[in-house]
Amino acid sequence: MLPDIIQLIYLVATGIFIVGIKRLGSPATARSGNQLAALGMFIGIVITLFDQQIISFEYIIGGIVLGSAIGAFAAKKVEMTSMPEMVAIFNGFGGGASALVAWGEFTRVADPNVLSGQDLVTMGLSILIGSITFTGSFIAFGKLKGFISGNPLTFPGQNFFNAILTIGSLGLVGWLAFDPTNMLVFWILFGIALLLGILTVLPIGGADMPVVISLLNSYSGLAASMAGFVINNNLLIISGALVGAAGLILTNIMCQAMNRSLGNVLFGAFGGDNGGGDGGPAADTDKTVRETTAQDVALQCAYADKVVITPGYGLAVAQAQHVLKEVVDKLEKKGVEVKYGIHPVAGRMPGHMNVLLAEADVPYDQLYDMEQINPEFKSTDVVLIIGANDVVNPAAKTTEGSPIYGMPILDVDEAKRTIVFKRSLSPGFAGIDNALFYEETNQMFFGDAKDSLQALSQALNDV
Amino acid sequence: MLPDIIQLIYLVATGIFIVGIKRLGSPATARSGNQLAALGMFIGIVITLFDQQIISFEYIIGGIVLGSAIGAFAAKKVEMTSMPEMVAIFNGFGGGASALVAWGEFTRVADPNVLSGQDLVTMGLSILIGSITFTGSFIAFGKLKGFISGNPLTFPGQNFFNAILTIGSLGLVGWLAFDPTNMLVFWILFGIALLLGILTVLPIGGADMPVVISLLNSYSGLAASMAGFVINNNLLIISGALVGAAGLILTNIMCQAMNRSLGNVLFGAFGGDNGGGDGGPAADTDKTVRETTAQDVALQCAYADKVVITPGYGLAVAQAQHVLKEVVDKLEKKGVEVKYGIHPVAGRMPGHMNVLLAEADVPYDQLYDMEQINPEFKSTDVVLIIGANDVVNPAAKTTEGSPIYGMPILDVDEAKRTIVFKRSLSPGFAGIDNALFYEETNQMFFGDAKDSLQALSQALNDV
Amino acid sequence: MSGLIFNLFIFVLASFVGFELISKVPPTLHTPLMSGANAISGITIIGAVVVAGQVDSEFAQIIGFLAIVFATINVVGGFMVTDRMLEMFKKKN
Amino acid sequence: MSGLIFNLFIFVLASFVGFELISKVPPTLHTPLMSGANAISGITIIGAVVVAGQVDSEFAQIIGFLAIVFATINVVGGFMVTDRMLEMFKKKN
Ligand SMILES: NC(=O)c1ccc[n+]([C@@H]2O[C@H](COP(=O)([O-])OP(=O)(O)OC[C@H]3O[C@@H](n4cnc5c(N)ncnc54)[C@H](OP(=O)(O)O)[C@@H]3O)[C@@H](O)[C@H]2O)c1
Ligand SMILES: NC(=O)c1ccc[n+]([C@@H]2O[C@H](COP(=O)([O-])OP(=O)(O)OC[C@H]3O[C@@H](n4cnc5c(N)ncnc54)[C@H](OP(=O)(O)O)[C@@H]3O)[C@@H](O)[C@H]2O)c1
Repeated sequence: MLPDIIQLIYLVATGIFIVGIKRLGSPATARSGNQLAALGMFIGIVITLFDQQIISFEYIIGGIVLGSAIGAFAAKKVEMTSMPEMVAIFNGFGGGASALVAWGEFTRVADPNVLSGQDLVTMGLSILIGSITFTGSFIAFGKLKGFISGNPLTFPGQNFFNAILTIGSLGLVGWLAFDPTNMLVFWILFGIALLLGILTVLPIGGADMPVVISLLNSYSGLAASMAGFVINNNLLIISGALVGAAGLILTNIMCQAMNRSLGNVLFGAFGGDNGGGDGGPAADTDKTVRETTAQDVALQCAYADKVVITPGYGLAVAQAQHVLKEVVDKLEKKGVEVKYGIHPVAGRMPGHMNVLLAEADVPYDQLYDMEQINPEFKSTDVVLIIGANDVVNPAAKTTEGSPIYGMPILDVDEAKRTIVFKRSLSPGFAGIDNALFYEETNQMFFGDAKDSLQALSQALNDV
Repeated sequence: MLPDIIQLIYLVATGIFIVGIKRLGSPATARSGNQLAALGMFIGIVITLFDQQIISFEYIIGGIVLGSAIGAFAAKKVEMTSMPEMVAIFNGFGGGASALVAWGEFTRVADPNVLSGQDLVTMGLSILIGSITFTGSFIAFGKLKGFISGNPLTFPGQNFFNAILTIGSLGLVGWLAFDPTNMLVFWILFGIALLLGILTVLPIGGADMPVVISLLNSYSGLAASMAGFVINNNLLIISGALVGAAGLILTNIMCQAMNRSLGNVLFGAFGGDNGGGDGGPAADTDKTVRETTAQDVALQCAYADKVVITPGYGLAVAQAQHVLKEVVDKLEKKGVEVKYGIHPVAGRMPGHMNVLLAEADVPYDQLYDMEQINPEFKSTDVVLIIGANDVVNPAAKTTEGSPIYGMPILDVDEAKRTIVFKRSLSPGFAGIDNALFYEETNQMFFGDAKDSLQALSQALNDV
Repeated sequence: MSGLIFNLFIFVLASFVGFELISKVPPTLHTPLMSGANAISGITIIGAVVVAGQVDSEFAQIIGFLAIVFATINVVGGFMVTDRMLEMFKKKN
Repeated sequence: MSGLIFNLFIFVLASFVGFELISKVPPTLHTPLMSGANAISGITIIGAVVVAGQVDSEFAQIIGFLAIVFATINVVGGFMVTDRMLEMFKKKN
């Protein structure tokens, strides 16, 4: 097959990727978008096998079989709530692969002096970015899984030290371009890059990992694009750039939703542990809260016209999505109008609640964005706040200087009644007390969300 | 200067164009977007002068000076309401230039046989598309200016004939690629292309010209892109493709807003004359309308809490925008809340009303889109419908089979009172009667919009 | 890889950019956008400059001259008219 | 025109496409999108195939093999996991 034909088919694959990513942007088409992207990838791989440079196939077949088995196994086994970890680890492998491609290409040529300066620079960058992605992703994985403490691990002067390392590694990339036979430079560059991945992610709090993963995802796209420069492959350059840019924008959107800058996420050593509730400053004991029971909540809901449910991270911890759906079904059968109000950063990853509720078969047109649901609270009788805390904390509006000040929140206090389902008065992710709990119109339903909802479901039978 | 450096600067210009077009998409940044695009163009032109192929400069300087003078003069003199004509004619020149570039390049090489097949194909396409744009744009201009009848000029079998010509011309492009020394083929291709531009636009009604211009705009981008293939120039290819794609999408958006398909616009021979009112089926005489006077309208408005103004094509015909603003100012001084509700296809070009009202210094945040204003009619006391007809015609909702059936309209009938300013009961662009005129809550204020508004303004002084 | 392939790649990618850029523009801006895009399509002036600036054929040069005049009208007129239109879009202060 | 310039052009254009594509995605889809984009970044498998398929250096082949394994995990796992996530997004019927 002629190279020109390969290129044309690459162009087709490019188009498929673009359409695929576009379709990933809307709920109705997202699945087909993902499948299209997979098709583009398949075409790209198959057509590359016709490249004249490719002579030996054993390693290729072996590698693909082994990789597919591992990837498919992991994808099948992972639980829905461990998605962020899984994405992190896959992403790390992708970045690692890009670094390896550059390394392999470097090793292939017997005399690196034949490589042009620009080839060497892109090689160096590919190794640098790929390696950072590799180790960084694994640290993120470890933090999410709890293998590594979720707390920001810092030491004095850390940001300064990391900055020095970054500049140093870029210097080494330049050095390598002038002195490509110096393997010491090569190895030091490799080592520093791997170290940088670790050192830049360690100081970031476990709960900020989704943002970090999205950023690393962007890096791995960039690394792939650089690998494309190295082996002069259009498809690689383009799809890498697509993903690189898309990841960057996505990272930005995620930061915006939390009302924080990317810089604050990366260097702020914010957001300690990953789970809410265990520890944190004690709640203000002067004020009083009103406790309630399953029977009482059941009564209030059953006789309401409109109930809104605002879930948060606790729903995921308690794995209470199925019971919640059960409760909602019962309420709807009683003629109550029920809507879900989803805050953009509820949970620990963007769309966390959506994924969770989708798992319990809640149709997505019952889920309302913050902008859509906020005007409705005025006409709402009861709001059930299930394991959410920061996203309904009025401090975001009232308390200047609070870590969440300025973040848009769900205006649940406008409803006639709010009921908070959580285990204690301890704070959530941002580590701050919540004045909502002490409001006149608020009631607390203490306990694990799953247990509480089960009790509520039971109680609803008797209303 | 090295070609590589030229290319890099081209890349910068490309980026500037993209950012410029992006900024054109939002009111707050549109002007700077246009200026950015002009800057990109300037950089592109200047840097091209360093191309090694360019040896002689007299023709270049002469052409630029002459062209600038004509362009600047035309742009300064044109009235705001003649914008569509102006854009049409500029666009025609652009398309013509692309065809000329291809022709010039063809003539330059002493022996066309040295040209590769692909060069010849792109040359042929550039001539074809460029020429269609050229003559088509001038016909559109003529129709809008009234030099050519605005009515669809058709003859039996026209669409079929045009289809044959199109296929024939594509065939000639292919022929030329195989037999480039045959000047007869070349000239026939040129001739047919020019003819096609005329024949495809003539059968389209004058009022559909904005859509046609947008489509021709897309063509001229495509022609520029093809010219870029001919002379192997990245910047030309990219900016041409950008504009080609943008124009196509824009055309589509415009058709959608009228609830018609592009095919219907191009081949439907729809929408006769360009002005509303002169002629058309006589109004249904069985039903009665309620007439009103300036004094009465002044009273109703002055004591209203909220007035919405929905302008239409008649406002442009009457050039009544300034008086309208005067009336609104007086009402606001009296403490009345006034909003403008702008239907996306009110007038005869997209954004027609916006441009018109902007000319009269109406701030754009007082203008509301259809989606924004529709929910507000319920709480509106008086709607002043100034020279609008189709965009408030309930037939779009009720009368299946009506030419506007399915088009979203302004729900003015939900307001307490509507007052229509127009000269007669004759229909608007779509040529159909309007049941709104006979509604209980409606009143007609007959007369030229400018005169009527002047009278109203007068009357407001005495309230 | 041949030049044509390269040209095709950038053509396709630029088309995608064009599509995406415009997909969400409010109707208010359709006419200025149309006019602005029209001005940009005058970029063909670059081609005209190349044709008019070579010395292989005098006749081609004259065609190139005409092309420059046409394209410049489009560019200069287009940008100016767009600017005039947009100048009027002011925010309530 | 050199290959690097070509590569830069497509890199820049593709980046613009990427930026524009994502700018208006609802939060619901952030996680699937992240995961889908991550799978696409496994395209580096193409580079791995090229490195593993040459015969200039056995050692490079082994590195290439490892790169293939890594990249395939990313691609296969990534697409499958995304599909699993999206499978659950159903419209109320
Ligand atoms: N979505 C994202 O992409 C993302 C990423 C990074 C960070 N964040 C941050 O995460 C926070 C999200 O807010 P949120 O309101 O969803 O969560 P949150 O503020 O972290 O609060 C979660 C609450 O759930 C409760 N909880 C934990 N386990 C529970 C269980 N088994 N049963 C019942 N309740 C339980 C905890 O209280 P108890 O211990 O008293 O039960 C805790 O207060 C925001 O600050 C956001 O900025 C979000
Ligand atoms: N905006 C676009 O891009 C575009 C492009 C092509 C087609 N269109 C079509 O154009 C129509 C636009 O609707 P529209 O409601 O704005 O206009 P319309 O339906 O065409 O009605 C305009 C009305 O203005 C009145 N009029 C004319 N001159 C007047 C004057 N001097 N003083 C007072 N009234 C005057 C006419 O009635 P009298 O004769 O009784 O005064 C006429 O009924 C739609 O059908 C749309 O599809 C729009």
